[in-house]
Amino acid sequence: MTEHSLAKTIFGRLTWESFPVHEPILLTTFVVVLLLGLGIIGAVTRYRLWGYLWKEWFTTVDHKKIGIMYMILGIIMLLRGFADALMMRLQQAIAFAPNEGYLPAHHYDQIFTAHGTIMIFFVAIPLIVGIVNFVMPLQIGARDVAFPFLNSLSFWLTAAGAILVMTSLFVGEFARTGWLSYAPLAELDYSPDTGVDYYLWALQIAGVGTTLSAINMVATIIKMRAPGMTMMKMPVFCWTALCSNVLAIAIFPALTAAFFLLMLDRYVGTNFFTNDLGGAPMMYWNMVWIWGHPEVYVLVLPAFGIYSEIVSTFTGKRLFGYSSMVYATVVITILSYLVWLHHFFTMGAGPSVNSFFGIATMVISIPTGAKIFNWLFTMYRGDIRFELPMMWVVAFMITFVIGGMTGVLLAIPPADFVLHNSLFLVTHFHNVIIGGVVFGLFAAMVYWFPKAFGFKLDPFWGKVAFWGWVIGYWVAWMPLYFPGLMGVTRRVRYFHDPALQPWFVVAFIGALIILVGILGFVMSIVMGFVKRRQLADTTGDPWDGRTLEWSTSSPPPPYNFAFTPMVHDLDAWYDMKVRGYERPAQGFRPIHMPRNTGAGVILSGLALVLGFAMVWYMWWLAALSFVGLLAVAIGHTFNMKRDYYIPAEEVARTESKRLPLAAAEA
Amino acid sequence: MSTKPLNAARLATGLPLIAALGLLGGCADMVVMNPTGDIAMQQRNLILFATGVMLLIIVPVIALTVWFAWKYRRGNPDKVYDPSFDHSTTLELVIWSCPLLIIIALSAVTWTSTHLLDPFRPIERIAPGRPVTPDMKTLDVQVVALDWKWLFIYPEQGIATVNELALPVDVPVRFSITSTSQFNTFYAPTLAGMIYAMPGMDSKLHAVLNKPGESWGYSGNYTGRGYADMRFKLRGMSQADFDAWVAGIKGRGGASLETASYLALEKPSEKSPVMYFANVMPGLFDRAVNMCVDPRKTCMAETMRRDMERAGGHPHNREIGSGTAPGRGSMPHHGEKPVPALEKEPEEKGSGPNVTKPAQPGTPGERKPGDQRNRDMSANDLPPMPGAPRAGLG
Amino acid sequence: MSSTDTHMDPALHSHGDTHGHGSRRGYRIGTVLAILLTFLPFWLVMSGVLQDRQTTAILIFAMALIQIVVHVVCFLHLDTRSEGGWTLLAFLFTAVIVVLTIGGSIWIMYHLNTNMMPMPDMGAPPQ
Amino acid sequence: MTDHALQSNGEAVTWHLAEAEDHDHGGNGATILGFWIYLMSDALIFASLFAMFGVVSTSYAGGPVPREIFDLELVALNTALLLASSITFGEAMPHMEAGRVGPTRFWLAITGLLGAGFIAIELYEFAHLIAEGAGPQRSAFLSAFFTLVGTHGAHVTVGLIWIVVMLIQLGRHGLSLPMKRRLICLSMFWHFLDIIWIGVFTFVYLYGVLR
Repeated sequence: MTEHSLAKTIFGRLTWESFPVHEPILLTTFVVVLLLGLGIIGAVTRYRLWGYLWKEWFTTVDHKKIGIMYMILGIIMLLRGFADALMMRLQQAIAFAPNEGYLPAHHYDQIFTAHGTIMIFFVAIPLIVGIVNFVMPLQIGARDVAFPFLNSLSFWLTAAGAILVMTSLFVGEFARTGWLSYAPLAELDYSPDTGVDYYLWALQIAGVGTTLSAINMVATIIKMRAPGMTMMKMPVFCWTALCSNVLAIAIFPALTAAFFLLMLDRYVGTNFFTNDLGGAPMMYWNMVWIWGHPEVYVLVLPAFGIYSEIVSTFTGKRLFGYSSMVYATVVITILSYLVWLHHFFTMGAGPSVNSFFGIATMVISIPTGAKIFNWLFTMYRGDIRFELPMMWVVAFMITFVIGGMTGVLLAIPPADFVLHNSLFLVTHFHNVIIGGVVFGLFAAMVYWFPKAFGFKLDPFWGKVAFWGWVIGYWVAWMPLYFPGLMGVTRRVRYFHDPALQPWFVVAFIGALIILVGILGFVMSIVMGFVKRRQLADTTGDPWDGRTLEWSTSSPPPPYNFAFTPMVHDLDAWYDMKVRGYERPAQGFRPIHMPRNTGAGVILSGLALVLGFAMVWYMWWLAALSFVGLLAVAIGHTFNMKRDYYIPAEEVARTESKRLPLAAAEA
Repeated sequence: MSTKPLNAARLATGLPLIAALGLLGGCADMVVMNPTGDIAMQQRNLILFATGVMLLIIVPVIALTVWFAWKYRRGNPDKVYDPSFDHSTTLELVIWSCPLLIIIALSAVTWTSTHLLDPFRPIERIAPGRPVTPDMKTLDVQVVALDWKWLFIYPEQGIATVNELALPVDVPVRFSITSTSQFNTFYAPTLAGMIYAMPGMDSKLHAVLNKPGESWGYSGNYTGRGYADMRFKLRGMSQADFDAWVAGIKGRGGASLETASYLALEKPSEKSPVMYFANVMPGLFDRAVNMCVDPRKTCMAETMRRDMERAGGHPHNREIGSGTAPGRGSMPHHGEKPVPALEKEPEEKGSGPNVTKPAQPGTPGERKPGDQRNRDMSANDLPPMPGAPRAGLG
Repeated sequence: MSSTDTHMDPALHSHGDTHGHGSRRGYRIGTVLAILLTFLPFWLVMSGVLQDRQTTAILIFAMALIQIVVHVVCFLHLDTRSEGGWTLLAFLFTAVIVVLTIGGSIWIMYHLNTNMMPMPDMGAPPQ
Repeated sequence: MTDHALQSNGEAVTWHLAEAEDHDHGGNGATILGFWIYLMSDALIFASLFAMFGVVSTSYAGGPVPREIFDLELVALNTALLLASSITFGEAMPHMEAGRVGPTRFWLAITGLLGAGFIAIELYEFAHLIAEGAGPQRSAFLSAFFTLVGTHGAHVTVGLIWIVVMLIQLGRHGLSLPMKRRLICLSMFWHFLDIIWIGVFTFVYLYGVLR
């Protein structure tokens, strides 16, 4: 064996060429990331925090901490995804023929692929899962989720996927195929490089995490509700979380299968989505959209739940039409599975197929419309406190209905024949994803932040974040419906018609305003931390809340509730407050809790190595990490010491600490 | 083309009313709103109608949101606070039935219009009140999406063009659309919207152009590096002008599209100029659809026919158990398929570079699948093509 | 569906019942049916007793469906009571999704193929 | 439904529940349900693979057609092995309920052997096909066939590993509560694989040869 092929056997296709030393943009980013990383590692070492981080965070099975870690992951990835967005906006604002802008196709194509992939898989999903993880068990009065270890594993698998995507920035390159990596473009014929492999392995690993997490949440909601909390006394957020996770379980298999088959095409040479030898590339589109459309509802349903909770709290009223809200959620869950073809109306199916899926799509807007009205009539005759979360809700309602309208427009096949794949479509889904999901996530973060950390976010910077996002969104996106009507297609690197430039300049300005919003949000956390004494929440109920999570302290103790609460009515905590509930001060018992474990981190680390090895064709490393995965997974089943008891005295001590505080507040 | 900076500045304020105005006003450059083809015109009318119907509910909802938010704010002393108001059967009936009614209306329109405007269905009128009569001749245009240019074949005229589509006005046109490697979208916003162009598939689009004039058509589906330049000029002209245009291409002589020149043309290239071919090999489009322009390849239909013979089936008999419905199949010539990753020899693994420029600009147009040099499928220079004027673009 | 019962459910006892001796008879019946429903389709196809392939095809699909139900009921002990009905609900939901995924995909792909795939010329169908 | 009436009749309302000492928290009660839901999602992966197979099941691309390559006698033997293993697993379960470790391990081992036989035959079949030039790269139909059947086989292999692990752990821990729970999950997994196989032999093999 020559030296060369020895190196190839060991390092696969990883060569010196794989590092972006020629590329000023990437090199600068790399240096900055490196310095930041070193700084963080240095600080952690300096303050001897490794042990603390490992024991309290990395190995934790506490749903609250895992939820918070999901949020941190989501926000970090949001910064990356948004940096991509800014670069695209700048490119499109300046690139008018003959000027081709500052990004060559090779780079620009990676950026829009990474932007879409990251924003959906590593921003929206982790943030939604994080919120559900943190809030839902508290709302149903549970001590933890059904499978605490699985929860930790799910998070770390998602994180491993995110790390793999980030690695592609500096080692090799990311896919240049669009965020769903359509076949046949993503086949080995046309994308022989590492990009699509990074994409597939990152999403596959993260997808396993998301599926496991969804199973976990569904089992938790079904099995672990507090006594007395029947399904129809469950907070709406839990209902939406249930439906969203049921949907996730139902759809992620299709995506996993599609990616698996594409992987086989690339690694084994099968012919599923190839042009030749009988392959059916259309089937790839079909399978990813079986996942893709319901996925929108996986994201937006919990957001709907968030709006419901917030509207109810800040209007001081029970949610209008609770049961119709629940039915609407369930109906959306089922219908969303019936509409996937509308993503490829123009592929050439017959008119009956097209109109069936078109009408099914429109039908979804009925329960969605009902939801909007329900929020509206919750506000009616309410006593609305315009705190930040409520402001987000109003901004959502006004923005989202427009996205809904353009969505119905796109659901009419003949209209879609002119609007499909244009900027109109891109604007539509940013309208519903930002206006629906992102606004909801920010509302949720502001709303539940004091519960998680014991102090509110800084209100001034919170308002900066709010106005930055809302104004920025409207400036950046609403005008872009018009280039769509001018026949401007998506993913175009530069334009030939100079008359288009003003639109894209405005869009770039809008993106800068959103940047202000993002920085404002980061500042609201920083300033909130600085002013944490002023902004502290000592009662555990800073917003005069209505659901069970506000009945415990902020932040909640590891066991959430010293006593399992009994539920007698919807809005259980409001009910308790009205009826003069008094917090028990004695009679504590030992509490049975799951024990921390490092297995989740180790398994995910091995999965990361496996993914990396497969991307780079280092077969020996892939085999090694696969065997390692199996061994650790089996080894973990031999660990029977998975739980422990918090002694009654410790519970009493923890509870007594907060009692005087609460008393002082009252 | 008259977007003024003023227009953008006004829109920067982001008022949805402007949106409505823009839609209804039909600015000159909103081609989707101001098309020149009858099909696209019907599609536009549908958009306007649906938007109008939906605004019936969207506008009140936005207005109510603002109004309730203002009226029931905590600081307002003149409001009724009724925390027990959380259910009203009448109201819930209303809020479910309002969207329901609108959707029923839209569904009816959707069902009929989808069938009426189905791209596979021959058109029945060339303009409102002007039905297609039997003596009208339909113009056939065959479209092949190449990387990254559009090839238009006029089988009856025996000519072909690249990146330029000329159509006589008021003549029904039937497009047959396919692609050689990627999924493209044949998108002519002024004419009739879009339909995917896919390898091994023959999509149909029926349309008619009503006004002479120039506009642009695009590929609507991202296909890789040269995508931004993959567009064609759509020229509407009178029948006489069209005949002259055809004759001009014929008269040019020399350049002809046959197997060899097609295979050369098929190689990826960016920023292709407009090209004219005075002769086209008969049956070229069929071979393109069947992925067998290269004579060494078996045609797809032929493979399928043999498969069915061996499997004992018949394509027109679709009863369960009556044999095999045809599945797609075409054998690539030996060696065309890329070596899958797991079978690569160490030397074949290549490198996974991280640079943002083409790795080896010296190897353009190589279309060997899976080749590292082919990572962009890029070729900035088109292979020499007889009769291709260099300065035809734009 | 009050949650009290499920919440207090000490893990295995309720489930143990469905797996317990009570279902031994169901299990025996299931075994016999499963063997029968496996043997029959193989025999039908391998011996070719029925000349009409369409009937054979329909029969073997029907027997597969029945056998799946037999397995689910007799071996997986799915009934309305286990886990408060949630397993049954999950199963039915999955069944619907399976039908939609497979049926929808094949319907869509069939349409696309008929519309756009070049058909080999085979003459008129044999009737 | 949302009952508004507060029970304000002056009676003390119970607001909380002091835990019973043996209350099994941490999700034990949810394991069976959770595993069931996992099986449902796994079934959907198979549904996608079946859909893929259905779509390309006649895309022979000039390669072999089913009746040329499928050996139904082998498939029948395979099916018999898997069905028998399902039945023997059923034999193990009453012993588990009764807490008899020995017979449980015995029947489990038998199940494992039958499963191993199934895998061996499948590997033989695959090797044979590939040697004949009917490998997964030959046509979309064969790709889908190998993937669908192979994915099922991979699941059975996981089941075999699980059985081995259970045999070891039964020796160590006996039939403790967690062990019983794991056995129930394993039994569900095993029966589930048998159900998938019903689809495979009907849809892929029998129908493939038939048409």
